[in-house]
Amino acid sequence: MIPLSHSLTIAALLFVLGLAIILLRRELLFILMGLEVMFNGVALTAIAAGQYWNNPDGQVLTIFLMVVTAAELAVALILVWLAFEHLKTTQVDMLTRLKDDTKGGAP
Amino acid sequence: MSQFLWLIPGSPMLGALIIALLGGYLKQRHFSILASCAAAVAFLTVLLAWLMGAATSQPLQQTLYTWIGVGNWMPTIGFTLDRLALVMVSVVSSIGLLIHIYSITFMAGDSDQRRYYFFLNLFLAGMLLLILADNLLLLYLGWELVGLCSFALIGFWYRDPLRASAGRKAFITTRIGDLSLALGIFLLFNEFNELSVSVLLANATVQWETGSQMPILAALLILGGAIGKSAQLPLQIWLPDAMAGPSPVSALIHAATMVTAGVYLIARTYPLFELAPQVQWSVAAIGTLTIIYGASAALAQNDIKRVLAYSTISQVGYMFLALGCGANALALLHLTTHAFFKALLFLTAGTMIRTNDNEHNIHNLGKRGNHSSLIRWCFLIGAASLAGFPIITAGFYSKEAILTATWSAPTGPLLWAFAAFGSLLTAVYIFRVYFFVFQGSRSGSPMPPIPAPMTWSLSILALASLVVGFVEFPEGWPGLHLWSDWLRDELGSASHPTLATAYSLQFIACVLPLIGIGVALVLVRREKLGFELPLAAFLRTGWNFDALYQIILIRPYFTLARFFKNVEALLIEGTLQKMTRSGMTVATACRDGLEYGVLNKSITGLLAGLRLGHMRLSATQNGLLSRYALMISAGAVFLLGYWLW
Amino acid sequence: MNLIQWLLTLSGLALVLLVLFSIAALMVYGERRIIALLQDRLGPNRAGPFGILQPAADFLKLVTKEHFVPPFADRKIYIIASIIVPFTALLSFVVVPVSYNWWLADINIALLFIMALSSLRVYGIMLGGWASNSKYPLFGGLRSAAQMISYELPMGLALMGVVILSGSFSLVDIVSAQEIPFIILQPIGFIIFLICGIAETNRLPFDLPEAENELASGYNTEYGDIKFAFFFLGEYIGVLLIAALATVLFLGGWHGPWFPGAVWFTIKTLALIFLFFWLRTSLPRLRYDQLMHIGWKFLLPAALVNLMVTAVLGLFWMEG
Amino acid sequence: MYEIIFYLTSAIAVLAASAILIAPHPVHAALYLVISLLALALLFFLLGAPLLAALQVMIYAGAIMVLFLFLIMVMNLRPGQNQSAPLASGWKGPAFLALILLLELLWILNRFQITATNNITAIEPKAVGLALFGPYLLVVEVAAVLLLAALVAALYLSRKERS
Repeated sequence: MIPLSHSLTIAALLFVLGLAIILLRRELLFILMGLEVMFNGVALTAIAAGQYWNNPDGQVLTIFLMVVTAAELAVALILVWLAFEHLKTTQVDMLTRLKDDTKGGAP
Repeated sequence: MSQFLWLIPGSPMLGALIIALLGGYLKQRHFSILASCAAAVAFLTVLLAWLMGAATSQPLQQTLYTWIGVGNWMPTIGFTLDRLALVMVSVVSSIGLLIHIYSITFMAGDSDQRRYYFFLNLFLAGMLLLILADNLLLLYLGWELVGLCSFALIGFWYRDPLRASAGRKAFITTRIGDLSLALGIFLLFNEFNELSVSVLLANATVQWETGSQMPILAALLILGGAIGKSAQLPLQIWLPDAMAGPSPVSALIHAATMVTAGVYLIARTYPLFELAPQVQWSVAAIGTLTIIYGASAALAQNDIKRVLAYSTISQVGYMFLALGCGANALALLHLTTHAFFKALLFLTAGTMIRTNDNEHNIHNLGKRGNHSSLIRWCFLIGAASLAGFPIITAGFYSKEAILTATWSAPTGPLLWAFAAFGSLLTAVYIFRVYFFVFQGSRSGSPMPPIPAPMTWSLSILALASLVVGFVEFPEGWPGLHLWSDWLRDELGSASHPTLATAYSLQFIACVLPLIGIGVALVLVRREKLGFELPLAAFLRTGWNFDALYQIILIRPYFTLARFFKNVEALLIEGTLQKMTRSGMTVATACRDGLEYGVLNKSITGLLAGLRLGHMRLSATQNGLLSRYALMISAGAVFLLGYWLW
Repeated sequence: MNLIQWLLTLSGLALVLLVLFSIAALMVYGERRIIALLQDRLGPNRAGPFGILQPAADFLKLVTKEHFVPPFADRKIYIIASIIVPFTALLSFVVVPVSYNWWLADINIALLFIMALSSLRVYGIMLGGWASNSKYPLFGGLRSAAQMISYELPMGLALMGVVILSGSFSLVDIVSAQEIPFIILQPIGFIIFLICGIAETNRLPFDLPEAENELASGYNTEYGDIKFAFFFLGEYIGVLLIAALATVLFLGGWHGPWFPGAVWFTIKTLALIFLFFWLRTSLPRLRYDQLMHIGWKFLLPAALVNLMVTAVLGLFWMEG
Repeated sequence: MYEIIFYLTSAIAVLAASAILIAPHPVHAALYLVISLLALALLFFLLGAPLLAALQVMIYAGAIMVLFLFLIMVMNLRPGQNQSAPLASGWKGPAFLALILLLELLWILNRFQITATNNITAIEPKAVGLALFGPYLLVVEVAAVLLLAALVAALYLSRKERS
């Protein structure tokens, strides 16, 4: 049988990988993908825990996780699309319009 | 019935809101109909109250909800309908309805009807709220609403700067009155921590003994508010200029409702005035003085509406006189009759002005000469009732009752003399206008027919100003004394002189108007020949109170302001020069020695440190998303590590 | 799982694969024949008696074509895309019970399994359209993806009606629970399922994505040889799958008075397939916005209402 | 047999996830993500959550990732464009940080040694359904409202600028 700690380690691995993707990749879309990977890591922990205590709450949590990610991603993708259309780029390093203007000039 | 009470102020308020909010979708003609329906609903509810026996039953009470809950003080939106309120509400709503109907045609051509009817309805709602309010806070809300609407309606044609300034003038003078009323309310609240009228008055009569310092102060403050709103002597300058508004507005606001708000307030809080007899006498004194002022000023006016304005001031003076002599019921009676015949006069004047393309001057109106017979007759009835033509007009009964009541009040005969002279002058100035305007007119000339709503409202008002008086026959006469008995328990009864003097007073009261009419006839004929009243110019400008206030109020205010300005300028430069002249060396010494040496270095050092810190911190805001993510995860890692460690 | 069982299952799989391919080939031929007859012309009758070998001829032609991948296309995805479509359709036949004990597998979430695979089907078409790296296939791919997603929703909800009545996801239980075929209890469900099925498999009147006149056969424009055959096959196996599912879920699978189960199953499926072909000849193609309009504003609400009604009735009927 | 499949699929899932790190082209990265999602679906199935496995494939791989691909295709991102190198400069700092986080998580896991494991018993969709509409009914409503909000936001943000 699969010990709980094994599936949890896999979930942790996925989580960290997602974080790494977010930190390393410079594209908006990749950051969203990294986010998805992290969410899936969490989903795996929920399922494994649900299985370990043998009650459906784990799966209920995962369903709601999916609902939240779907809702969040729908809006995020459109924002990326708008950024791409108006600012002509999805490079994170270029999107710095909100930065604090140290020259003291009006933004 | 008590659950419908909210409908009386509520329906005009609702009408106003609908006109304001949904007005965009309605066409011009819908506004007038909607506003009149709202006023009609209010009037019908009042009628329903009468039918359901509100006149005889206990005062109806309805509280909607607690307005502001502060600690244990919970002022509520509550309405009480006792007999005083019932009279006032029926007067206000009936005249309000008639004027709404009248203004359907009067304002037909106007392009800005939405604003007009919004404020008209809001005014009606405010007035009804003021009457029905069971606590002073709600009363004050109605008071302010009425003030606002009168300002908006006077300055309705705001494009003409003159009318706009008239609106502002009205608003400022009434504000002074409202201020003193507010202070009065604060004082009362401070004393009794309670604002509902009945409870307040009960505590006041118990705790305060008559003539002591507190009730006098409170009564004076409330009197100030009443004077401001009812345009009595010190604060009456705004009423003649308020004629800048449309005639139905002047009819509604400056004849029937707003000016009577002060009278209602004093009638409502009369136990307070009884606690301060000196203040009560001063009310009577102010009343008489205003009577003389109004009557004499009206004598010399050429503009028909200004005549009526000054006559309103003097008639309200009568009401204040009655209140001063403790005859509250009679004041209320005069208020009612006055509301009807003055509204009639204003509306007829309005129709005449409209048909003669806005001609206000009575001489030219007279020269033009063509007036329809209805207008002629209505004006005659109104004038007769105003002058107090004996037996047939309502004005006679109410004015005569006040005159007899003043006789037996403290310093009664003196007050009576002034009042009687005032009534003589009233007859003179109103019939002077009548003879000027209608003397040579060939009645029956081809006049454009007056539209139906106007004729209806005029005829009802004419009928009312004849019939209403029969409610209260003079002392000793066979007729019924319905009015005073009905209001006896609520407003107290007036003191009556002995029967003999009463008969003589009544005889004089009958004779005076007739003499007045005769004098008016002679005066008109002489004036047509070019004779001018002595000091007419002085009277025409209303004893040029405006110039008076200009001198005693406005000019000193500006001089004071200028004085402070140069004082301030003087002071600052002065000290600086003084300092520099004597302490120049000290200043330079500390500048380069202390300042450069220690102060500047430390400051610049601090500045440099700040700028450096700023640079470091702003790096965290350089907009790089991944930098933010890195910091977040670093924080998480650090926390986790710390927790694990 | 010893060796023999492995061999048995593998041979069973191979048999089913062969049967499915032959049926698909026959369907291609059948469709062209029937459409021709409905439009009173003859249709293919040259290759073999009555043109029965026509599909074999087509298949051979396609197989022998050069395995060509357009240079500007994204090589890997170009090849994978053509495999996904037939793969998902074939895989979902695993759970379809042909007759009383003729099925490959009976998993308790069979219906979910089928729906999952049908949602994967989108990838095949979308990636196919995108990988060929030219405008028309891209638009074709995007349009069909949007269409399939929006019709997947009502289909799922319509199936839920059946699940409520039968109380389980596995197709075998559903068929055994159908004393009265569910089409009578679930008429709306059946209609919605059929419409969505047509849309899922991009059949007329929903075949806008590969509408010849606009997008030059949509996503599989760049596909020539065996890969085009896969797409083509995938489509027909999809049609077969939808027909089979409809019979299993709504028409009572193998239940039937006289003939044995399998015969009833084939009769019902063939009838439905004939319906598909019939639709192809008679209905005009829908515009894209009409397509979306029907999907979202008509089918989805209808499916939701149907689900609610069955849930309520189911509740009483179950308890009662 | 069972464990082999489990560890194999989890390896696939992790590898696919790490492939996203290096994949130059967004579509390839998206496909790797789809692969890892499908592998996870299988893991869910193996961990006794059949409903979730199907839902994962249907919703995650079937709908969300299609949305993703849809966007990538519409935005027509080509690797040739101003794509910066997959691993931007200065990637050592964050990578090191992620490593520390991993070590911490692992340390937590084996610090709390989870005892024996019971055998995998599949939790029926029926049980999940009962839980979903039993104690968690309110949360279902809230989720519905959330989805509505997202729908409205999406519609609003993506509408064409009319006049």
